[in-house]
Formats: sequence, C-alpha cells, structure tokens
Amino acid sequence: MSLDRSQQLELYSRMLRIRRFEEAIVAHYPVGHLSIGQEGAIVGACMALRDDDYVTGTHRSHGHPIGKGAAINPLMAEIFGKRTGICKGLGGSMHLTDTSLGLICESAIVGGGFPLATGAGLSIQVRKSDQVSLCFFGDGAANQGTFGESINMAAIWKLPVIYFCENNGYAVTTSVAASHGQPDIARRADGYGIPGVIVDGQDADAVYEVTQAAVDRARAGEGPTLIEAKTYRFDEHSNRLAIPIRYRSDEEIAFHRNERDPITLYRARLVAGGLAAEVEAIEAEVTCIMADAVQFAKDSPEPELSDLTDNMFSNPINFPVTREGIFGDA
Amino acid sequence: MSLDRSQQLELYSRMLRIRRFEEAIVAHYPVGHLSIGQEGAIVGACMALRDDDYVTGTHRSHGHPIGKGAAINPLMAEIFGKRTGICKGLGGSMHLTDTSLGLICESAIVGGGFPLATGAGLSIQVRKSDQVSLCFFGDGAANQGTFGESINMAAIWKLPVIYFCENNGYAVTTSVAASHGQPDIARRADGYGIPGVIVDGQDADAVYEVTQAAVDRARAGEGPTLIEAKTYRFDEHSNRLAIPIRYRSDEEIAFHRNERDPITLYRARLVAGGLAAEVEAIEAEVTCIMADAVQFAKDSPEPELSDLTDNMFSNPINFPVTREGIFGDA
Amino acid sequence: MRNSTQKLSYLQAIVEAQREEMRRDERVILMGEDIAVYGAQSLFDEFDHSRLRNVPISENSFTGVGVGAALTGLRPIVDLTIASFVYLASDQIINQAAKLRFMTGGQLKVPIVVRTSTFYNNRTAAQHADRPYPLFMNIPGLKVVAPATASDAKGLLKAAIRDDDPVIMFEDINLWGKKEEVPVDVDFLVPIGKADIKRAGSDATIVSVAGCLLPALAAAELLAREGIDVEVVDLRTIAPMDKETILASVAKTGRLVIADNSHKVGSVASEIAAVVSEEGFESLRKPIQRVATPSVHIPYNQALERQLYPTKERIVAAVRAIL
Amino acid sequence: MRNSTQKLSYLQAIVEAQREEMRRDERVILMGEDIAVYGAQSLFDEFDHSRLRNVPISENSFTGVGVGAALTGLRPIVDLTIASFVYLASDQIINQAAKLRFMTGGQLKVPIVVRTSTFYNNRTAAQHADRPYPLFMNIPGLKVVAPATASDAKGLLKAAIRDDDPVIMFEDINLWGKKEEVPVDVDFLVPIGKADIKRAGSDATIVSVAGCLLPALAAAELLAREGIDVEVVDLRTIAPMDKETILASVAKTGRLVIADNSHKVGSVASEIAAVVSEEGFESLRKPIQRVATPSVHIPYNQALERQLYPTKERIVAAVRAIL
Ligand SMILES: Cc1ncc(C[n+]2csc(CCOP(=O)(O)OP(=O)(O)O)c2C)c(N)n1
Ligand SMILES: Cc1ncc(C[n+]2csc(CCOP(=O)(O)OP(=O)(O)O)c2C)c(N)n1
Ligand SMILES: [Mg+2]
Ligand SMILES: [Mg+2]
Repeated sequence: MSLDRSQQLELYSRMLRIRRFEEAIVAHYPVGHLSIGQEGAIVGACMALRDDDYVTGTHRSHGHPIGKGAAINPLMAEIFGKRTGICKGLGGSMHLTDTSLGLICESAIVGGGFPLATGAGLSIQVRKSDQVSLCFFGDGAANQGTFGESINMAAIWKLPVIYFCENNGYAVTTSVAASHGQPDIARRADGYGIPGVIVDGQDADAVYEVTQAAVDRARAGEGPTLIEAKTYRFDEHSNRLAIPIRYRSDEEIAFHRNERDPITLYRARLVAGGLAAEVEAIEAEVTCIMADAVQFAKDSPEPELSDLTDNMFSNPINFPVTREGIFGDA
Repeated sequence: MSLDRSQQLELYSRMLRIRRFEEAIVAHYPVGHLSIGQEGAIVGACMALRDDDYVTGTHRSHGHPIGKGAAINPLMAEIFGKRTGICKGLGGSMHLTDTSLGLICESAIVGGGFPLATGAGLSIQVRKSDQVSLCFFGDGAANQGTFGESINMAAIWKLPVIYFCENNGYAVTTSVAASHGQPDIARRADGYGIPGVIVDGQDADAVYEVTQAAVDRARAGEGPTLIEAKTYRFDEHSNRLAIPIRYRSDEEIAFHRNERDPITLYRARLVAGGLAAEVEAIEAEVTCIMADAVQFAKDSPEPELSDLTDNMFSNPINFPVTREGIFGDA
Repeated sequence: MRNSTQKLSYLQAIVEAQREEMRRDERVILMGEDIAVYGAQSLFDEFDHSRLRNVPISENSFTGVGVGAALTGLRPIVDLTIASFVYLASDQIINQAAKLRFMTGGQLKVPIVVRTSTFYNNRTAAQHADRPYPLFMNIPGLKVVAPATASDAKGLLKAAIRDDDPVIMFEDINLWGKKEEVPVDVDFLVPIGKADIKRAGSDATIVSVAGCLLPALAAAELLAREGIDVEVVDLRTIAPMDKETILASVAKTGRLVIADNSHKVGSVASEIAAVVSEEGFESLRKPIQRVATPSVHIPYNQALERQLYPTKERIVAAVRAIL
Repeated sequence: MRNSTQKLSYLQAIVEAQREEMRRDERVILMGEDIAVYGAQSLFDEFDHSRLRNVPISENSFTGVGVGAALTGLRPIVDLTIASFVYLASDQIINQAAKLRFMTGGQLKVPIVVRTSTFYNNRTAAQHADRPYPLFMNIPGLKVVAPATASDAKGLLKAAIRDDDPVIMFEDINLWGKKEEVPVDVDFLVPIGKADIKRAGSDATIVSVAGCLLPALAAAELLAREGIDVEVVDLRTIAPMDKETILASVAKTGRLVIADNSHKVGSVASEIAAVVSEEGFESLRKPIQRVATPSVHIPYNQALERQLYPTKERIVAAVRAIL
C-alpha cells in the first residue's frame, strides 16, 4: 500500500504548493496561521482520500484544501478578502473551505470540527455511501470535550471517520507537556475501544500509509481510527498575534527547520529515486501558480454589502430585517 | 487499610439510611431518582473521606449527603420542598447539598460536577490544604466532554481529586454497551496518564479500600485517580418519568435485587463477624430517624416569595428589579 | 382527506410531523437521548433504525453531529430534550450551524432542526426549568419557532424540517398533553415567520410568546365579559419576527401587553417592546406592559414556582393598567 | 497618592487591577489560555505561579474549575479570552455559577470573575467577532459589566473581584491600546450597577453600551457644533441595569438613542428600549432609536466589517431623526 511515482510527485507538488502559498501570503497579505513545517502530515493524509471524501480542518486552514487538491486562485483571493475568493471574502484566512472537494468546515473554534466530521461519517453511513470523513485537529484541540464525545460516538456506531492529529507540540505558547496528562494523543484511543496510531508527520509517505490503512478500515465498515502525526510548526502561532514570551528554544526551532523539514526530506527521497527532473518541473510550475494567484487576487473585486445578506440564509424569511436595507436605522 | 468494626457499623448504618430515606420518599412524597442498589458504592467511597473533604454529586442526589453523614431532617424537608430543607425548598430532590459536610453541588446537569470537583481540587492545592475532592458521576456522564477535559486538568496539575463512577449500567434507558466505545470507564484513565481502577460496587468494603488508596495518593500530592464501581439501580430511572419501553430484563433486575443487594451482602458479613446485635440496633435506630424526619418535613413551613429574592445574590445590587417587588408588572 | 383533521395532543402532533416527514424524505433522521422516552417509540416500528439514533450524553457533539450530517446530505432532527441543556450545545448551534453558510460564502446549507422543550412548572428546579429562547434571537442565521398549539407544533415542525436553514423549535412541556383537532394533510405546513391572530379585538393587543397563549386567551375571555375586546397575537416564530402583524395590531388598538414565560430582562417581550417603541411609537397610546417571569431562578417548591410565570390574572391586570 | 493617576492603556489598567487585587488578597487567582499573551506576563514575575494557571483548551471545564474553586475559598478570575468562545462555557456559567447559590438555599457564594473580550473589527471573521453580552442579561444571578474606558475597566474589574457573586466582564479589544489617566489608589472601585453620565446634555439622550461610548461621544461633539446638546450615558453595567439613571435622563430630554455593538435583535439596546417604553413612556416625545449591528454575521473583508458597527455618523443620523 505505497504510493506510485506519479502519486509521489503529486504529493510533493501539493506540499510545495502549501509552502509557496503561505510564503506568498507573508509577502503580500500577512494574515493568519501558517502550516509551514506541517505539510508532510497534511498532504500525506490527504493522498489517502478520494475527491468525494469529507474533510474538516482548523484555524490553520490553508494546508487542508491545498492538500486535498483545491484550485489555488480562489484560495488566494479569499486571503485577500475578495469576492472571487472561495468563500467570497466572507470567511478569510482561518476558513478556506472548498466544498467541491469535500471540505465542509475549517473551524476556528478549536475542537469544533470533531462533531462535524463525525456527522459527515453518520451521513455516509445512513446514505450507505462508501465515502470516508477525515478530521484534522491539533494537539491543543484534543483537550476540547468534543474530542472524546465525538470519537466515542464514531466508535459505538462504527462510523467511517479518521481523526487525524497534527501534533505540532504546541497550542499557541502552551506545550503538550504542560497541557496533557500524558503526551501521546493516540494513547487516548484505547479508552474508546478504537485503534490509535502514532506516525512521524515529517515523513509524508509514512503518513500516507497509516492513513490509507485507516481509510481502508473505515470503508470496510470497521469504524474509526485515531492517528497522531508528530510534526512541528516552523513559524509563530499566527502572523497577527504578538507573543511576548519565549516558550520554545531557538535550537529546537532550528533543529526542525534544518533537519526535519518534510519538503526537504521528501525532495531528497524523490531525487534519490531518479526524479530530479520531475521535481524541478514541479517547482517551476508551483512558482507560476502562486504568481498568477497573487495577481488574480489583487485584480479581483471586493465583496459588497449585499453579499452579506445574500449569504445568510438558503431560504430568507422576513429578511433583511428592515425595508430600508441592512441597517434599519432611522 | 481496612475499616474497623465501628466504622463498618457506621458504613452499614449509612447504607441503611439511604435505603430507608428513599423508601420513605416513595411512601410519602414520590419524587426523584433513587440510589437504591447503589448504596455500597456511595457509602464505601464516602467512608474514605473526612468531613472537610469536598464532594460533588448528581441528579441521583440522595445518597451522597447521607453517605457523607449528613443530618436527615433537613434532607427530608428539602424533598418536601419545605423552608427547613437543607436548600430551603429551593433545590429539591436532585440537589440535596449539605455544604457543612463539604458537598458543593449535586448537579442535575449530567457531567456538570466534573469541573466543580476539579476546581475544588485546585482550590485545595492553591490553599496548600490537605483536603481531597471526590466527584461522583454516572456511566452516562462519562460521555460528557467535561469528563476528559476535567480529568486531564487534574492530571497535569496533580490535583487531589478522585473521580468516582457509579456505573449502574444504564443512563435512563441507554445501556453502557450502546453508548460507550468500550464498556470500562476506568480504561479511559490511561489516556490521561492516571490510574484507573475497577471495583465491585456491591462490596462496600472493597469500594472503601480502593477509594482510601486513591485518597491517600491524592493527599500525598500524587494526583487524581479514576475509580469505576460496577453497581446496579434496582428501581426505574426516576419516580416521575414514564418509561414506555423495556430496556432491561426482569431476570436481570431480579438477579441484582436478590443476589447482589449491597445491604444484604454487608449485613451478612457483619452478622457472620458476630455483630448481629449491633446491626439490629442500627436498624431500629434508622427506622426511628426516618419516622421523625417525615414528621419534621410534614410539620415544616413552606418557603415564601421573599426567599426567592433573598437567595439570589450574596451582594444584591439594584435588586429586586422593581420597586414594586418581585414581579414588577403594572 | 385534504381538509380532515384528527384529534392529537401537542406531543403526538410532533411525533406525527416527524413520522410524515420521515416517510416523505428518507434523508430525515431523528437523534436524541432516549428518544423512545420522549415520544418516538412508535417510529421504531416503522423506520430503519439507522435513522433513529439514541445518542450518548454528549450534547455539544451530538448536536454538531447533526450539523455535520446536515452539511452532507441528511436533514437531521436533533432532540435536545430539555431546554436547560441547550447551553451545552450552544457552541455548535451558534458558532457552526448558524454561521457555516455565511462563512463559506453560501457554499453550504444547514438543514437541521433542533427540538427542545421548556420544562418549567414541573417541580424540576433551577437546572431544568429554563426558557432560554430569547438568547437565540440575538444570533443571526437562526430561525426560532415556539408553537403553542398542537396544529402549530405540527405545521411548524414540518416547515422546519423542509427548510434549508437551521431551525430551533422550543416546545412547551406543559402543553404536551393538550389535545385538539390537527390537520392530517401531509402537506399541511405553518409558515415560519408568521404570527397568528388567535383572537381578533380592537381595545388592546396581547402578544403571547410561546406557551403564554393559553393564559393570554383566558385573560382575553375574562376581559370580554366586561366588554373589553382584546386582540391576541400568537407570535409563533420568535426569529425572524413578524413585525408587520404586531405593528398592524398595535396600530389598531394603541395598547400593547406582551406575555412571555422567559425571564423579563432580555426577553422576547423586550424585543417586541423595542420594535414597537421604535416603529410603532406613534400608534401607542399608553406605556407598553411586559408580563414575564421575574429575574429569579426557578425554585423546587411547587407553590412558589407556579406563581412566577405569567398568569391570566397578571395579564388582565396589565391590560387594565393601560385602558 | 489617593488622588493621583497614572497613564495606562485599557489593557494595562486591567492588568493593574489584577495585580492590585492579587496583592491584596491571596485567594485571587488568574486562569486562562496562554495568559501571558493576553497581558499577564508581568504577573509571573511577582506572584506564585500556583496562582497563575495556563489552562488546556477546555473552556467549559476550566470555567467550571473556576466556579469550583470559587465555591471552596478562592476568588478566581477566569479569562475566556475571545468572547465567541463563551458559548462553550455557557453551561457552567449559566447552569452552575449563576444558579448554585440559589439552588443551595444560600449556602454557597460564587465569587468568580469571567473576563472575555469582544474581538470585533479585527478581520477575524464570523467565528471570532461576536459581542454576545445580551445573552447573559437574560440569566438571573449574573452581574455583567462592559467598561468603555481604562478607568472604568480598572475600577469595575476590581469591584468585580471583590464582589461575592459571579461577574462577567466584557472587554473591548478595540480599546485595549487606548491610554488615559487612571487612578492609582488601590481602593479605587467603580460601583457595579451604576451607569455614568459621560457628557451632560438636555436635547437628547444617547445611551452607549460597551465600546459604543467613543462613537457616541464623537456624535455628541458633532451635534454640539450645531448647538444640539446631547447627554451621553455610558451604561457600564449591563446587568443589573441602572434603570434610574437612564429614566432620569430621558425624563429630562424626552428623546432616546441607544448605541450598541451587538446584533440589533435581542440586544441590550432592545432591553433599554423596553424599559423606557414601559416605565418612561410619558417622557418620550419621539420614537426610540436603536443603532446597532445588523443581523448578519461578521465578514472577513475588512471594509465590509467596518461598516457594520455603529459609527458616529449613524448615531448622529439617529439623533437628528428624532429632534
Ligand atoms: C474554542 C477556542 N478556544 C481558544 C481559541 C484560541 N486559539 C486559537 S488557535 C489555538 C491553539 C490551538 O492549538 P492546536 O489545536 O494545537 O493547533 P495549532 O494552532 O497548533 O495548529 C487557540 C488556543 C480558539 N480559536 N477556539
Ligand atoms: C446535560 C444533561 N443531559 C441530559 C440529562 C437528562 N438525564 C438525566 S439523568 C440522565 C442519565 C444519566 O445517566 P448516568 O450518568 O449513568 O446516571 P444515572 O442516572 O444512571 O445515575 C439523563 C440523560 C441531564 N439531566 N443533563
Ligand atoms: Mg498544536
Ligand atoms: Mg447510569
């Protein structure tokens, strides 16, 4: 159950797209929470999914749609708050949700995705479909009550859900050691009678393999799996939050950047496998894609007040609330 | 670490007080959720506590104060909704809270006690006291998110808290098998890096022993323990809720009533140990206590409207809301 | 068939609404704790059990599971049973159900119905007796209904199930047993967002919120005996509110009493008063009167509890005060 | 010393309030996620770390842990950071903190302070930008404060910490950096439950709720240039509300505009309008005007977001409409 070469190249391309997308954000529109350093975990997991499988994500939302293969232009335009954005400029950096690829929510409420992913699993089961649902969440999110509540429900109903932890060691400034009774999130799985697996999140192939096994299990009706990918966030928690304290050492950061970059590691593997030319072609292509996307985003129009009311309800009733329009002041 | 004979007699007396208290309720003022069948778990646990240790309980609230040694009259008057009740008739059957014995909340919100008991543990730690805090909860409550959230906090801070599950096999009509990924609540402890212990809840001495070990551990600063006592509720979920379906067999109920009654079992042990006379004296005394309590409750006055406003705030401001009094209608 | 009726209690009407919609649309599922205890046992005989889910006691998550299912092709009814538990699920209701369509720029729809019952006047004390519907009217993106009759319960629930937006229905446990003739037509719907004039009148308007309809009508009867002709507007939908009907009634009568079982401060009655003081001020001849539950918690003692909710006597007194 | 002041930002004033009360009373502790990030880093140098708790991301439980600690001898300040997270903790706030004293017949007191910041106008989109203070005014047993100046923030927070009942303080992130002279007296308290006339006037009353004080004062300035003399009442405490001050102002001016950042339906503005339409009706010469945030979610796009909250222009227009 390994990826073939073309799939490996696609995996590399998607990881690189995440990296370059976020570098472009930093350069052109610095908002949000970056997934740089975590690309191996994200894309490794997504490679095990079909286009019609569901995914829920987090405030650190850029990687998930790109990992799932989404078009870049609408994502970039969303970062810029434009009307051509995937969410029309209403969702923004924490909520890059491309439903055409099964993404149903990037929840900036930490832990908010657990029930939604589980609900997608329930829907799959009731509709007798063979899709699966994958829930990305952070180590910090594992302390939200919805974690145990949702996993338990998936366990009793044998729902086709993969709970996938991007354990980057920290929740803002709070380390896993300071916030978890014991440090392995996967070890909690046994309490719900389901398998828990730990994997090196910087090894995208390894991530793919454990995820594919969980997906197979889910499609076979055998229920959920909890996967914990140990990974690392290279940059600060968020581009926009000033952090007045030091909570991790420079050495630690340098070690991960230098020795444990999932993209560097994967590139070396591909090159060693004789794919140097293909790798370079991908790199050139990704650079173009990002330049185009930034231009597209810049050139796109802003949303308007009417977009607010237009996107509130599927079936508006007595709405907007006032005849005069949105404000209804005198 | 076993109970001496006088403690065993006290244990027996408290179990019997719970049983007779609830039989009196059924006869005279049939409200609420009965603990009959679960006395061994409740009192076994309470015998390991000091008067100044904290306890949180549940909607099935009668056993906890009695197990902790509370005076019966104010509890009975509370059941009758009287002003002499422990909560002045404002709390009622689901909330028999006697704070003079460290009871801080009987939560009718299932799972609501986890954070409160944990907070009491935090308070003990910050105040450098040597008290402990014990959280009674049901098997159903273990599926509330506060379970994992709270236990994790107690684990990371090594709080002196004992999480004590009265696993009676059901939450209303829902069996543990139908609502838990795997049936042993205690097995979830490992996910938080704390010990989890299963004990026969119908054997009050055994319950005492595991609880005492957990209390010692907590007082020694070694942190929380999760205890699961397997027990059984002999009666319906609540005196006041009609249950239109059969969710457990008559044989199952009969087996527990006949073979697994914690009071019968304990009585036999005491009698075999040569305490027949003492046991009979206790039985006579408990009968008197309950007759007195029912009379006291019947004779007591009702609370008044002013009791409502008087008990809202410690420090009332702009209250009651209207000059005219509580209603403030025209 | 089209115009025939059947005698049903309020709770039976709710069960029938669910049955009819589950028959009509296999995407409709029902989730809740011990659903058989809350009236759904007969559904187990008819429907695939995969559509009837007894859930663990995990309110925030099972509500969110309903939301997730709604996003992916089902139309879940989530029974939160007792309204005091709604706070546990309010994160998923407010931060997810109400916001997801907007946040995704309209990519998603969220056809979920959350049912919950106000368990007041029932000797269950402060942790069970809340009537928290006012909290949800402040949340954009939610529809909130609160029927006071069996027909309205059936018709509004059916409309809610067919609606593509999240709807919360607040039921009233004190009405569960009340029987009346209810339409049997499987397409009988009560429109969300329309108040209903349950009694026409010209001297004063009583707007009743949720379960206050019965004391409001009783008050109107009492006053009628004295020749005072009161109009009773049953709000039915709390959000989005039918301002037109209320303003039209006040334009006619010039006098407004609002009866609401929720706590007075920040109540639905407050919102109605605000709307009328803003948009109907010129028609008002006298101060608005809110008859609501005072700002104390609900006591266990039954005699005390009973006095707290609006009664016909208090409503009559409020009308008299502005005649 | 008694009358001296010190230039502090709104956030610094909050940190100083905490520092002073932690010095004064060792039962005071501070709990929250990443508290150093939210201004408390300097407290770590001074106080035993056992009183400063970085908590896991478990809002309902860590708030409840604060409640449990409050029941057993501490006086916790729980920082819920961003107000959109308050729904996660609303069960423990509403079903426990607000009710426990009452439910136990007064045996317990619950001296907890829950702080939370409204993070609006900050490009964080719908899941971060809520201003949910109206929801809590409907809950008996809670005190809710929402200061708009650094001095009020300091004085109200200190009063809240010393109060034996549960208090929720809604801060305004848009004011965090705003500096002013703040009293240094360690016993400087702002009384809970008292509104403050921030500008006296006789032609119309503007009641400002929470962060709306700045646009309200700016509006008053603009109108003053035209000779229109507006009184600005800063509500400061949302519950229990200071009805007297509001009614007295309206009795004087006969005209009322209410500016509130929360969504209009079910807002604090609605409650104020209801109170005045009930108890101050005879003084009202014109319809009440609510200037609030329309009932849409908060978009990420900054230009759109900025237009949604009450501005001085909208407040001026509302005053003009009733002159
Ligand atoms: C319910 C909730 N609480 C707190 C926050 C603030 N917050 C945003 S991200 C974050 C840390 C999340 O940590 P983790 O789950 O490990 O994800 P990471 O940021 O490391 O990717 C916190 C506390 C939030 N957004 N939602
Ligand atoms: C938050 C919440 N959800 C649901 C209920 C309704 N309810 C009351 S008791 C109960 C079952 C609790 O089961 P368990 O924890 O096993 O306790 P037991 O009744 O068996 O003692 C339920 C669902 C409640 N009171 N609170
Ligand atoms: Mg993390
Ligand atoms: Mg049970």
